[in-house]
Amino acid sequence: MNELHPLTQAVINGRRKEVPDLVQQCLDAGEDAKSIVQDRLVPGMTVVGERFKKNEIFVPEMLVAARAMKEALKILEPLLVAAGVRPEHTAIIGTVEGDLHDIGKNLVAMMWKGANMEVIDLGVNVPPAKFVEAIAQHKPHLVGLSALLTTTMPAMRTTVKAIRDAGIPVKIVVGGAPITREFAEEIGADGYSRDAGSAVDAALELLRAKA
Amino acid sequence: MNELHPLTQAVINGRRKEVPDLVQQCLDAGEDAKSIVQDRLVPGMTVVGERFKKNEIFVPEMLVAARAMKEALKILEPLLVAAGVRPEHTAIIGTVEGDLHDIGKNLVAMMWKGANMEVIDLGVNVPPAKFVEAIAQHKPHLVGLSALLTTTMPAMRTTVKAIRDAGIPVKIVVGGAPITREFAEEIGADGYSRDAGSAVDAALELLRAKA
Amino acid sequence: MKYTSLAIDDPAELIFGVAPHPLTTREGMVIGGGTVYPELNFTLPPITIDAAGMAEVRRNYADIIEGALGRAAELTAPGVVIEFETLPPMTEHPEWGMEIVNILIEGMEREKARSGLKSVLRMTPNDNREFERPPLMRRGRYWEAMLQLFEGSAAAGAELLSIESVGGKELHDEALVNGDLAASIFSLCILGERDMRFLWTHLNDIAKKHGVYCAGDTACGFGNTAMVLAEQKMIPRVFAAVVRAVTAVRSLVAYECGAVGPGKDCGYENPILKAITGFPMAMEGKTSACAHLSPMGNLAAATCDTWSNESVQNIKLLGGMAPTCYMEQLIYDCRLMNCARAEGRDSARMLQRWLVESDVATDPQAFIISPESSVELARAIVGSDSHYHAGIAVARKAVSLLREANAAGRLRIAGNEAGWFDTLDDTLDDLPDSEGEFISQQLALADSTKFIAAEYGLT
Amino acid sequence: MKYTSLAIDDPAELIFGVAPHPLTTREGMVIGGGTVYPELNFTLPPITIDAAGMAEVRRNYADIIEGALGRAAELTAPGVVIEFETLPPMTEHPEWGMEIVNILIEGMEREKARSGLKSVLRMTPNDNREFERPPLMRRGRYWEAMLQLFEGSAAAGAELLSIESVGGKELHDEALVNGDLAASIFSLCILGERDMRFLWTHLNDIAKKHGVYCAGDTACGFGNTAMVLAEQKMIPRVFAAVVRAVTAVRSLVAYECGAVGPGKDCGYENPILKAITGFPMAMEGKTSACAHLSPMGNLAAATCDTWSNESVQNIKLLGGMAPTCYMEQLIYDCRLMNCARAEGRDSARMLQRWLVESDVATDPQAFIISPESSVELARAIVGSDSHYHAGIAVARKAVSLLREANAAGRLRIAGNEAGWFDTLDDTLDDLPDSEGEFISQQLALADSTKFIAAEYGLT
Ligand code: B12
Ligand code: B12
Ligand code: SF4
Ligand code: SF4
Ligand SMILES: [Zn+2]
Ligand SMILES: [Zn+2]
Ligand SMILES: [Zn+2]
Repeated sequence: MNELHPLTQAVINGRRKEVPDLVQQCLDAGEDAKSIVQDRLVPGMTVVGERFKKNEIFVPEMLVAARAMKEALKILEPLLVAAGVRPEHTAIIGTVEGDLHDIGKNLVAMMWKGANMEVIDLGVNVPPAKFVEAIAQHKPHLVGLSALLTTTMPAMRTTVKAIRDAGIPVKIVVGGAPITREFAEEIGADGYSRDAGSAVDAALELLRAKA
Repeated sequence: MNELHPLTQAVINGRRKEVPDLVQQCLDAGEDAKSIVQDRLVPGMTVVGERFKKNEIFVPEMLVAARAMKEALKILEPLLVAAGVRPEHTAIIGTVEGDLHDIGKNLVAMMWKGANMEVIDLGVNVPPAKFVEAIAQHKPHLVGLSALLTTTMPAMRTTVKAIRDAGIPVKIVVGGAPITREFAEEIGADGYSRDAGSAVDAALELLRAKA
Repeated sequence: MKYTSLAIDDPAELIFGVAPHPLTTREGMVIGGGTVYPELNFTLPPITIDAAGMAEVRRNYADIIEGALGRAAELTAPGVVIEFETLPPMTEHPEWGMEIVNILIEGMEREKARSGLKSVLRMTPNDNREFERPPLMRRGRYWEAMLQLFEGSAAAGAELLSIESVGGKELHDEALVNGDLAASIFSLCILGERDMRFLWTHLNDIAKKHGVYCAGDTACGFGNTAMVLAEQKMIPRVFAAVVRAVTAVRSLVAYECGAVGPGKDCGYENPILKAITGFPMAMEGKTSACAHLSPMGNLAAATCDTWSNESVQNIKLLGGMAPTCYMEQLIYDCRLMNCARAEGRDSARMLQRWLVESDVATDPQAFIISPESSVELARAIVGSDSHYHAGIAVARKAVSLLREANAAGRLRIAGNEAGWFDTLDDTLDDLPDSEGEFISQQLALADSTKFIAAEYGLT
Repeated sequence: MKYTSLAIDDPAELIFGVAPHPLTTREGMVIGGGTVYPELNFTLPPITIDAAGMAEVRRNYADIIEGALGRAAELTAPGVVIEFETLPPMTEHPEWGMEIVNILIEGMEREKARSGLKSVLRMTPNDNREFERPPLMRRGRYWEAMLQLFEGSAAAGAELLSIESVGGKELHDEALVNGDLAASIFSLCILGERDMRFLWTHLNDIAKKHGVYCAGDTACGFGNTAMVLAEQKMIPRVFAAVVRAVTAVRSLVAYECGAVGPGKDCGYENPILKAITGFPMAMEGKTSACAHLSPMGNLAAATCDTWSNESVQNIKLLGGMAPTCYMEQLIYDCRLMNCARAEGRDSARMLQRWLVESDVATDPQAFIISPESSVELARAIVGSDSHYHAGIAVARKAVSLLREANAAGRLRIAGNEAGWFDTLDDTLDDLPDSEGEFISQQLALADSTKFIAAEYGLT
């Protein structure tokens, strides 16, 4: 395996405290904020994501890495904003109306963030109108809907319909324990994934298709 | 309980051999064929049907009664035909394409016959076109479709559609182990029943609604 | 009769997990060698199987095998039997059936490589011969396609061959709803026996050629149809129980032609066959409630070597896809039996007894396949000189066992069923001793539009 | 602490079917008195619950109760517990919940009249307080509506009151995904304890008023969330196992406030509570695979007094509607346990042992609720002087039991989990002895947008 950059390694190991110095070193060495994110941080989270997928580590370890990455972003974000750089993709995510389950949704949000997407989390029990409103406001590339109750699956259908009716072009990906690929197709979603690991692939696939 | 007519009683007890004489006595006493059917035979089968529904007797006993009734009809049918009398209702029944299960369908046919319907049984593995053809030919009031396989449920949908597309007004009732009321509604059937006992009620209800 | 004595004559030895003649798979699972294995069977949710739908069909089977084996590995199952029972179009178009066989075998190999999980495929092409009516039993496109699928799957690595063959069934449904035991014996012991012999001789050739096993058949379309009809209160339970006893005579023929087990799950007659042949048997009971309700949910496990769920659609339950959930349930059932067995013979025997006591008094069909009854019924069969006589003998034995148990209060029988004992005995008394005479009688009564005598070698 | 000693201190006596303090229902079912009863729970297929949809909702519940009880009667169950766990709109609109309660009670009475089947209704309104975020725990429309539904159903004849209360959960999900044991103890033993005491004091008043029983609560949103996350490999199993042990401290509070069992099915901490209180407990395991997979499918049965399927949608399986199929499976599971019990103490003890041996070595969560571990953990709790200290003590005990078992090879732990023992012990070592200090620490760390300290009587 290739030698990894110390910053990448620090993210992987979740050594949060070392991160600010390492970021500073990169900046001092003339790397720009965008390439630090893309070439140092994201590869770290990718390794972590892979390890998680292979069941080598657990979510707590992954969150430690995510927090280390956040530490870096704290420094880099003002620079990115100043340079007019935004994460390549924006996503909105939420649990549909009537449903309070959010652990699964939160994990998906975390994975998406790890893949360097900007994620706006609308929380739980989100009415269709609120999704539509947020889409109009943030113009995301992707919307993620979560439902864990069989009795809120109809609300997922209603939400997809409301978004389509609003006429804003956006890819919708759905998930949650009772959701199947068939149901996703039936209600007109663009994508489905059965767990957080594959949620990143599902999102990237849709975003590529779009591009 | 009221004293039952000896012919009615013979049907109930399945005493087939006594039936011809008893029918002859009725005819000799001036009863016409139609009223013998309606007032002597059908009430017998109704009692048998009730006993069956209450789990007092089994199908074999019910079939013995049905055979006794058939014995009577053998004598009465020519008279009915001569007088231009037909059973009040005609039904067509069959198992849908791809499906060979027929015990359930046969029991429903038997129960419908017991309720004095004329029943044309198209057998098993019946393609939609054959149903449509038979409907055009026999002009039934009712069509019964049976399916026992989850993988022939789509064929049931196709069959209902073919019948509707053909534009002949007829009531469709469906059944079989994997069929639910929801599915029946979804594919546009008029009725559903979950067992042979209630299949008669389901049929009569639809036929009354029609009348 | 090939078998003239019993392989197991002590009911205590007619027990789960152990068979006198165990069977070893290529990967080293020893069925009947001391471990009960889960046997999973599954089917499609409501979708159409045609050329256009095959992509979805494939996806279903791929998901099923991945999910179910993944769970089996997590629960460290000692090995699993996967049964692929085809749906009609998959036998009619053997190339479709083979696509799925390959998907399953690939899935099994992948899991083996990942986690070391052992598994073996039981291939059960469905018997389409009835699609023509009256059916051609020994020729025609349905027969050809079916053999082709057997051959292809044996070559592809399906190590256990099974079928739920339909020979004789054309007349049996009628026999059941009429409560006609004579016609039932004709269907099972005359027509069924001849068809089984013809069919299984062919299957044995295929198995030999590819170095795989003939596992076994089931008189499902007879005995289980009776059971379901009895469960629905359409026919008396005592009649269904006697029919079950007679089905053993038909299913036995597979073993006479070279099958070595494990007998097919839905053959509730299997305990009788295990006593006769000593081969391991699949059974199903409470954990096949997904496929049909049963009056012997525990008792059926008392003698099993693999434990099956019979069939479950690939639909989503709250806990996961249904085949995965049922895999879990089967594994826990097996773990319990294997724990008792691990503690020794006496412990296993104790659990066997509870499994039996759980149901034996509650239903005549349960009673009839208890280890005790099974051994007696088996004895009636091996003591007969022909399949016809075996059918009569086992039916007579069944009636008398039921009668005695009822009289002794060891069995609960509904009030409207008791009269059936005399009816059944009368029927048996009236049967001629001569098989030829019986055949002539029945041929005269049978609906000739429904079956072709020549297809059974009768004329 | 109300309980300072154990009701059961011998693991052999912590066994299915028998509790030191059994409970007798109006119809004479004696739960914990020697018979294990099936407990059926069910839910809707995908449909909307609103005023327009209520006709279909009603039809579903009417069909469920008719089908499932009909089957229970056919299988001559000695009695059944029916659990009605509401879905959110049914608690939000208590009049909808009450419609269903009445449908169920009518169905139960009808079956009783028809076949004599005994049954009892466990009413479990779901806890909607979280719908407001941060939640109001002691007031507001969700609280009012919930109490109204409890009151109404007790009056209508629901004899067992239960809930899966959520107090403390606002912070616990976060604790789980962070693997943060300190935050977990804060959620369970500080926040949870206070909310339970408030809530169950109210429920006890309702129960007394209507002459019904407070049955019990479960830390489902804590312990089962951990279990599901561990099953999905999101968090380590050893961590989930330690959290399970701590949940017992929270669930205990219901009994301190007057509950008498049977404890709620999904409370896998129930064996610990049975050891402490001597009240009967519901459990669920392999036959709740329809609702969630489980690493202790058999072991969970070792100590149960009612045996549950947790939840199944009213969808059609090949064998019938799913609730009916699951009723059958539960009944056979219970029959086996009751057979062993009927043979006497030693036999029951033997089956209990196999149920335990089946799973105990395969998973830390199974290990932690085995009768042996449960008694030890129970002892750690009753030996403590406060719920906070009990939480620490039971967690410490759990870690040490797991560590020893792993070292002795009596328990298999995945390679990437072993490091967690030290992490957990370190966390426990760092906890202050003073509850007040702990509370201040945790309040400082907690996300104040997520919960309102005053709703727990903390300020
Ligand atoms: C934890 C839990 C709870 C917790 C919720 C905590 C929380 N903050 O979320 C609590 C205790 C509060 C709870 C409450 C209830 N619950 Co609950 N709950 C569960 C449980 C045990 C686990 C869910 C979970 O978090 N899983 C772990 C996560 C990681 O998995 P996940 O959610 O499936 O998410 C993964 C994927 O689905 C996917 N995914 C999820 N969302 C999305 C979105 C996108 C865009 C994508 C791409 C992917 C994706 O990726 C995720 C990560 O891999 C399930 C059981 C089960 N088998 O699922 C029941 C379950 C969902 N609950 C159920 C019920 C009935 C309820 C209650 C109604 C209980 C009651 N009567 O009081 C209430 C309802 C509250 C409400 N209004 O929503 C039932 C649902 C039955 C039904 N009819 O549908 C279940 C199935 C339990 C059961 N077996 O009966 N529950
Ligand atoms: C008997 C039986 C057979 C017999 C059929 C005999 C016959 N002549 O019908 C045989 C052995 C031939 C057979 C074959 C097969 N079967 Co089959 N069979 C059954 C079984 C055990 C019982 C069906 C039955 O007769 N029940 C008794 C009758 C009285 O009940 P019923 O059919 O439900 O009918 C009642 C009601 O549904 C209703 N009703 C029925 N029709 C109608 C119509 C109307 C208009 C109305 C109002 C009401 C109504 O009233 C009836 C009387 O109360 C079921 C199991 C089950 N749980 O149902 C499987 C079952 C239906 N078979 C199954 C399968 C898979 C098969 C095979 C494909 C097996 C194989 N792999 O070889 C083949 C397919 C053959 C084919 N192409 O159709 C599966 C279906 C799985 C799936 N994917 O859907 C089942 C569910 C078994 C299982 N548990 O897996 N089978
Ligand atoms: S009932 Fe079951 S076992 Fe019998 S033919 Fe049908 S699928 Fe096969
Ligand atoms: S997981 Fe089961 S037990 Fe727990 S809250 Fe949800 S429904 Fe209730
Ligand atoms: Zn079968
Ligand atoms: Zn089968
Ligand atoms: Zn629960």
